[in-house]
Amino acid sequence: MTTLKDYMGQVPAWCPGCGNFAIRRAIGEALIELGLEPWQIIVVSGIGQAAKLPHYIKCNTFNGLHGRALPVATGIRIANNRIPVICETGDGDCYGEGGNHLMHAIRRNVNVNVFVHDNQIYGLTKGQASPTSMAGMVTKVQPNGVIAEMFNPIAMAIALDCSFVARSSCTDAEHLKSMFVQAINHPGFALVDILQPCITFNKLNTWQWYQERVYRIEEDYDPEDKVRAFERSLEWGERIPIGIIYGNKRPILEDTIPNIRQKPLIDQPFDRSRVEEFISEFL
Amino acid sequence: MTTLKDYMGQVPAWCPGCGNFAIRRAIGEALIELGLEPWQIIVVSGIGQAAKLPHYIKCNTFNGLHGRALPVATGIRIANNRIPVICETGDGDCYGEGGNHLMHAIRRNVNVNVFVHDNQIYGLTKGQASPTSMAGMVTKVQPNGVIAEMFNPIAMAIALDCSFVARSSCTDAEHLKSMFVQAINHPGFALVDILQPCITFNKLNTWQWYQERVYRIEEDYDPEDKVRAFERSLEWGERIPIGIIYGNKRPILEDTIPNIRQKPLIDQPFDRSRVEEFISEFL
Amino acid sequence: MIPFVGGDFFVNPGRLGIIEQVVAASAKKISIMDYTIKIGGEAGQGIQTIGDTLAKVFARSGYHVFSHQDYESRVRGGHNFYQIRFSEYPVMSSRSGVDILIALDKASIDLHRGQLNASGMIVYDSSSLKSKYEDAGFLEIPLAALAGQHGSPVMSNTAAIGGTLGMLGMQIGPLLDALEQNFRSKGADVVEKNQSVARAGYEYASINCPDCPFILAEPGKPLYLVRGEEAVGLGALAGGCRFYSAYPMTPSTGIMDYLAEKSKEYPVVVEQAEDEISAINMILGAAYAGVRSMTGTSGGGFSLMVEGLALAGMTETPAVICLGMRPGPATGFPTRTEQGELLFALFAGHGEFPRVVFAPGDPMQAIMLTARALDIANKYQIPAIILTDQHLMDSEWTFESMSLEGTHHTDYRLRGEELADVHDYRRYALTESGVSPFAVPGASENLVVEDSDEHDQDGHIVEDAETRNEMVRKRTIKKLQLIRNEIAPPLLYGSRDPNVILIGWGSTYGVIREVIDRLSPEENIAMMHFSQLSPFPDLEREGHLQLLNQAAIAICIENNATGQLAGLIRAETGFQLSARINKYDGRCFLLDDLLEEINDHLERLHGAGSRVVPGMR
Amino acid sequence: MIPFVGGDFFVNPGRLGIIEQVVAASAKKISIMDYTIKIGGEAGQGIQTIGDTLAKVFARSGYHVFSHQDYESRVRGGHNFYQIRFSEYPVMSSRSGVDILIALDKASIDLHRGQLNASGMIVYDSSSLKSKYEDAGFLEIPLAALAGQHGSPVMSNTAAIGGTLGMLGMQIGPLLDALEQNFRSKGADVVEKNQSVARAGYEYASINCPDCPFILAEPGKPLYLVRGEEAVGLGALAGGCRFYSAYPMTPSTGIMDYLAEKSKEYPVVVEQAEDEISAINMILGAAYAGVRSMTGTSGGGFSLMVEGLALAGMTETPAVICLGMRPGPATGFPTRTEQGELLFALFAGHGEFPRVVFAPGDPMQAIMLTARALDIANKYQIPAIILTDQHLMDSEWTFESMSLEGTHHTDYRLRGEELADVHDYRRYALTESGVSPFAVPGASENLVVEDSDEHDQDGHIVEDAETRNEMVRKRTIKKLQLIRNEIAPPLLYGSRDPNVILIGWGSTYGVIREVIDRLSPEENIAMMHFSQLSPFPDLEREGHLQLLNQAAIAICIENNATGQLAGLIRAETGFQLSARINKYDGRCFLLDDLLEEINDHLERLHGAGSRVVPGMR
Ligand SMILES: Cc1ncc(C[n+]2csc(CCOP(=O)(O)OP(=O)(O)O)c2C)c(N)n1
Ligand SMILES: Cc1ncc(C[n+]2csc(CCOP(=O)(O)OP(=O)(O)O)c2C)c(N)n1
Ligand code: SF4
Ligand code: SF4
Ligand SMILES: [Mg+2]
Ligand SMILES: [Mg+2]
Repeated sequence: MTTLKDYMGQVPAWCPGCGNFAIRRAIGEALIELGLEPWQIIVVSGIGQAAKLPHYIKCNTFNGLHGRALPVATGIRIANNRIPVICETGDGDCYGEGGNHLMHAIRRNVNVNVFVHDNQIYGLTKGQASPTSMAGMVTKVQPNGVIAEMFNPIAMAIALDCSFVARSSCTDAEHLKSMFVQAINHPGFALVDILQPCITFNKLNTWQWYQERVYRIEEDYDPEDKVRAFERSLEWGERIPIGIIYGNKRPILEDTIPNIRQKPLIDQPFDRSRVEEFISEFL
Repeated sequence: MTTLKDYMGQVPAWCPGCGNFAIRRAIGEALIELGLEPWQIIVVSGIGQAAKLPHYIKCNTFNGLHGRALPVATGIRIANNRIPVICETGDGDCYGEGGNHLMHAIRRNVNVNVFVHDNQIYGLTKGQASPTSMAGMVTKVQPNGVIAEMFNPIAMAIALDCSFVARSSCTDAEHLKSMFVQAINHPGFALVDILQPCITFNKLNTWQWYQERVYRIEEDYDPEDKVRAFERSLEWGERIPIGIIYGNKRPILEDTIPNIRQKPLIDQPFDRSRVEEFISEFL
Repeated sequence: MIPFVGGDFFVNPGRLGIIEQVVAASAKKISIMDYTIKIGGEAGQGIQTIGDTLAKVFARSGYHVFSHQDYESRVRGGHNFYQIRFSEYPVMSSRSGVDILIALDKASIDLHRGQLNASGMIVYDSSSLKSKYEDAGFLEIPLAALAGQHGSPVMSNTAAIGGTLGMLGMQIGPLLDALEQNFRSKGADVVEKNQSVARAGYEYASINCPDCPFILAEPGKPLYLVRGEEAVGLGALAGGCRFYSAYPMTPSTGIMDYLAEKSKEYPVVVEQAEDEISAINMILGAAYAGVRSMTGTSGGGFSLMVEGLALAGMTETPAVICLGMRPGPATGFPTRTEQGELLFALFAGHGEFPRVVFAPGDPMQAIMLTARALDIANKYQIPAIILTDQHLMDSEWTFESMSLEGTHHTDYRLRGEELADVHDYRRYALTESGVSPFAVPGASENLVVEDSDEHDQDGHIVEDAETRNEMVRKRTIKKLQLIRNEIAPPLLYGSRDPNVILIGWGSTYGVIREVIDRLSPEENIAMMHFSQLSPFPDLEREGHLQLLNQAAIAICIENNATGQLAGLIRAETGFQLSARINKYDGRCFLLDDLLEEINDHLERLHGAGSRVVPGMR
Repeated sequence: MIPFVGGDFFVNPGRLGIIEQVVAASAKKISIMDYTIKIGGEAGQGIQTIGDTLAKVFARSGYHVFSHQDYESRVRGGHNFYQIRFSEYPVMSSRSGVDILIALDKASIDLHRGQLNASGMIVYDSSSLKSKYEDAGFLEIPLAALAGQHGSPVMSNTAAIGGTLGMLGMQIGPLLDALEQNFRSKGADVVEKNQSVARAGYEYASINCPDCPFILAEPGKPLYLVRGEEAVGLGALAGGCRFYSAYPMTPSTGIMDYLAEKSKEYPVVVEQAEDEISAINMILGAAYAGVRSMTGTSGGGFSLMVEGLALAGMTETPAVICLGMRPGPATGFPTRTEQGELLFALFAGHGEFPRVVFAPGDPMQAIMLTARALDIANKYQIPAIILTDQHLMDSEWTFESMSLEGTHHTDYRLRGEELADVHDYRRYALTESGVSPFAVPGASENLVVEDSDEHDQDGHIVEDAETRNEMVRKRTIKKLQLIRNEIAPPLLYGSRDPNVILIGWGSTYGVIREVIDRLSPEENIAMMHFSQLSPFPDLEREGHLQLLNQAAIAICIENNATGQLAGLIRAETGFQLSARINKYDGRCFLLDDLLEEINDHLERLHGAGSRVVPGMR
């Protein structure tokens, strides 16, 4: 049996006390629960503290460019639609630099699981505002405080009809794991926005701040009601719901591409004679 | 008095019968109604059929790169927050290549008016699917029909708390003009998604198709109710509402930047002695 | 001076047989058929259908064809033209004179009548042009009326095609076949109507143009007709490409169209990306997962891909990018041609990493070099760039034979049982050659870790200087050495011991070659054509540099303003070319114009009165 | 051989006075103070605070300082260090030997004790390192305990700073002043506590290190202490920059931090963009609207800006980009240094357009050249690139005087009344020089139309060849000629008639210069330093090429693997450099190591036993 230890990779370069440790652990536990061994998954990431995660668990990894994990993940899924793909990304990586890819990956409904370590700050580059930083937060680059409205990933994902939209929090380890398991089990694009304390740079949204606000959404909540889900997505402040906020059963990209429906591309051998047939078309 | 003729620029290179002509006319009329002369506005555009518009009306123009009109417009507004700025863009330009800028310009609430000529197709490059192409549409590049879910700009803009979100249609010239006037009068980011027939490449969403579906939203509709607006944004198919779907009164970017609140940057003369003062800090 | 073809210097694959024929004809100095048809009109008037059909009919009739297109960035209106040259001998460039001008609008007459050759004809329909021309050289055909009578008013272009064949005195059979093929999917009625309209046009012209002066050569064995964009597409498939992701951009969109069409019957997946950044990252993802992948774009899109190019370099992920150049900077002339991005392609991307840059000269080279780019990219796990332009992408060439021989497909991946036997896999294992085994993730218990940071052999982030040094040596220095060996020297064509050398790269291949044909053997002249530009070929190994040093004049001909190849040759060899011909108006070189310019140089070289009268035609 | 300074060849602005001093000292061969302090520990332990404070205290005491930083891409843990060298004469590079190692963790001792000079000392606190060292050369200071006793336990770094000054036998006054300044905003209590902790550390070291061997020069007039990133920021303001938009990326973020801080009191607006594409397009928008603008990034972000760079070229919109290089490709070593993007910067962007590329060698040049880049960009309406790297961005240098003299600010815009008098304004008017008047939109009834397509004089889309030719000549060919005249030839330093020439560019300026100081006058040697790289300077005009031709050996020293400047020199002049020294491990050149390498070359040149013993220190 695979144990958590089998999943542990390099020694993390994160700050002691960082929320990322809880995420790492929950991912390991989720994969064990799913019965997936390290070689049976691919973890794609961009650049940032979050994006270092694949070095710290054992897995197949493509650690690419800042903001560009999703297209890489999409390419992987088209090449090989049998292997589960997870993206580990940050709020800057996914909602800032990579925002356009998020929009369109959701539209495609490619079967990729995106776990956003949302610490509401740029951690790796030492504390500039991210799209999810709350208005008014003062940083070196925003000496007058953040002006732009805080980005609401849940609301946007619902607006784009994302097939699985969840929020979780580092303050609730059990919940984190359960969201990961459900996201991976879900066929289609799954977004899990994870509230993650950055103890070094985000002095506003701390462990305590999240702890005091976060609550699990009601058991009987119906995530298929889009308008109610949207309404719920607006809840932020005194109380912040975690759980699956929205979901649907749209067809996934991989199932709608005829050439990979039967067999992954990677398993279809090259046959030059089939290409040679096209030559006669030029005559 | 400025007349429509004063506004007409180069001879358009659009196909006769294209919906863009209606947009051009309505913009001219709106500017006249607003009492703005050609030199008193700046029109920014990207690349596409829509994006050629500034050559066809008289105005100050920055016709930049595909997808990148919004950052240019933002830069202009920061440099000179006294001049109204309009972006003329297409569905590919604004929602495809430029999607990330749209998200963040909305968040900033920069006072820019974005008029999206949404013909649900890539016109200039001869008929590939755009983000707003309806599922199933067959093109040369999508021989099996469009797979991804149609992008809903209205829903997304609401989710991002855009301060002015409207839909209009080339089939209703009066309405078009009125949306333009209201958008320009609105302080803050204004998105007007314009249903625009592309008679050459989009054989699905034709003049008739829009005509049969489009209706003006009720007079007593309250665009400030975000959840109801979201619900309304989902209406697409047999009936398509046009009008101001959502709006709010968030503070605009330009008013929150202390250095330009009193006086536009462009009017603040350079004074080397003020820079020289900083030298002593190095001692 | 015996024109030199083949032999040691002739290194590129392809058109050997054809060259011999041309030279033979050139030597015999016989007058041979060489006609140019220009179809002019507005965008949306169906110029391309007429041109495509005529080119196909000529090729089917065994005539060699070269066509090029000149169009604006708009969908209706403006002024476009399609120019077809055909001959019984290979042609590979466009000429300035026109023999038949098919004028679909008045502007075409105003703009192009000056180009008419002495006995050239202008075909038009006064009912649509709202003008009548009584001068000699005009043939009015009531295209719309004939179409209305014999089929339907929308078929007047078919009447024009028929009329053209009638003027030429060609057989109509190949056209009827072509129409049958074109319209088969629209039903028998449409086919028949088009055929009768074609016949009507044909007969009208035959009867009404008694002094049409055209003398055709004997038809021959059908030839293959290939357009540059299709050639890149076919080469991609031949090189094993199974995934193509791109964002539409002229002049590369045709590759995507070709592959999307093929995806209906062949296991290749085409995905239109939301932007070019996504496109290149998608293909890197697919390549990492083990599938050969490619993208295509033009300069603006390539600019956006540059970060991804560096990612391919760092992660050692194979990637092929077709860069179809158009005149820049920025949006520039979106539908026209230029060779302004050679140095950009060579140095694009942050940090240092090896790449291969190929610039095919004709569609056959495009097939071969695209396939080869995929092979080399996968063999060495590096990015490769196919550097081409609107001119080649939109041009058609004919070939007597066509096959994929000469393309290679080796599966370099470590997979299946071979991989299962490995237990200590390291993605970036340090090897003698610098190339590490390339395993497929998920195919065994081995983990495949790729990283954009500097990394150790396992693919994990490092910070130390030693590992960095090792990895730079592996990734950049060693591989570069290996790849250098894969690069063929430039193609030489013409005199073995030339006094004058014409230098070019990429799509100017055809026009420069024809200049050589025309100036030999009166002038001791040769072409040096570069189609493999990075790593830069060794010009000393096979004596190229010596030739340059010995020649009285070496002229670098480029479709750009700054002479980028000339600069590159100097950077790589120290050799300073004696002259440059640069064209940067967005149009391709025309054979006759280039001949003039070369003649100016020859005159300066030999003294007044030394202009060479082209040997034939 | 008289070392040559100043005069005809000495063309760059800046440090003339200082050079004379160094040379004088060098000539006198007196032993001068030259100490190196290294502070090592984990990220987050406050290494930078210690380093910054010490550097400031030294500079205030009139000592010349050079500092550089070596850190990892993480926020806590790992291993970082900060190295400060100080002397009574100008220093401009780091050395390999260390005089005082402040070890905040055990790793620092393990990694760096080998670098200790003969009489060097290691300072540590056994309570935090959980280790005690009894060997000679260790000075244990109970930093935490002293801090706890005299202030608060978090102030142990202040104790370390005090201790260091105690070991050196310096006055404590400047430190107390610095602490007062650092902590003023936190209240008198914090200031006082820090001061007493500093005093406690100082006294402890004074008493407990009787054999601390350091002999200090007399303190002098306070010197200016400037870090590269601040210099670019100040230069930006001096050049009139009023809008800076960027996306955070090491090592350029410091520029944004500096300007954001200044925006509190000075009318400059700093906007953090959502990505680099947005950043460059924002500054183009602001520049079009009439405000001088700038952005900064590193290689990956620059890759994303490349399309915008071409847009600046086509629209003739002034733009300045600071490209802070780090080792690539891709993410590479995010916090380290390299000079791997020279050719990329030179040729980035699709299509052909002129640009200016400046690579400052020290902070003073960074100020001057950044201001100059803004001026030239606005004068000619072109993009300009400041090409620098992590090494310069994070290094501190001292200067005896500092002013903005030599920077220019001319308002090239057509605006106000001047503009109001114009009635036929055309944004791209064809002028003799190629530069069109640059009007501000909205400031008059004139319309200002900029276009990324090929355009006419009014800025509207065209398709014709003639206009294209005119615009290419205006935009690219004519302007390039003009800008060429603005470019200063490389700086020469050392012998007037050198037998050995060391060539470098950008941030290697300091270390190469110090090598020259050390090898002169025993060796007939000079430096040729390039800080203006595009358009490439004319090396013939002032005899540079002749010097190269006459020298026995010309060595190109670059912080990259492929020798990019060496290639560029060959491309531009045909001259092939005789040797190259390349370092690509992500670290800067250290003076002593480079001296060794040069000596190896000298030995090969002159024969065994000819190593030059550095003239001083
Ligand atoms: C193209 C590019 N731009 C900028 C950077 C610098 N960069 C690295 S990580 C990062 C932001 C990280 O923020 P986030 O994604 O929220 O991750 P976190 O560190 O907070 O987990 C930035 C700006 C980069 N590596 N590449
Ligand atoms: C970076 C880049 N990629 C691609 C293109 C090619 N291109 C020009 S317009 C366009 C799409 C136009 O679609 P849309 O924005 O919907 O405008 P429309 O023509 O339909 O009005 C594309 C892909 C380009 N100019 N630049
Ligand atoms: S900086 Fe913040 S996000 Fe990064 S490792 Fe430290 S605590 Fe975590
Ligand atoms: S292609 Fe479509 S959008 Fe473009 S001008 Fe023609 S009708 Fe209009
Ligand atoms: Mg973050
Ligand atoms: Mg469109």
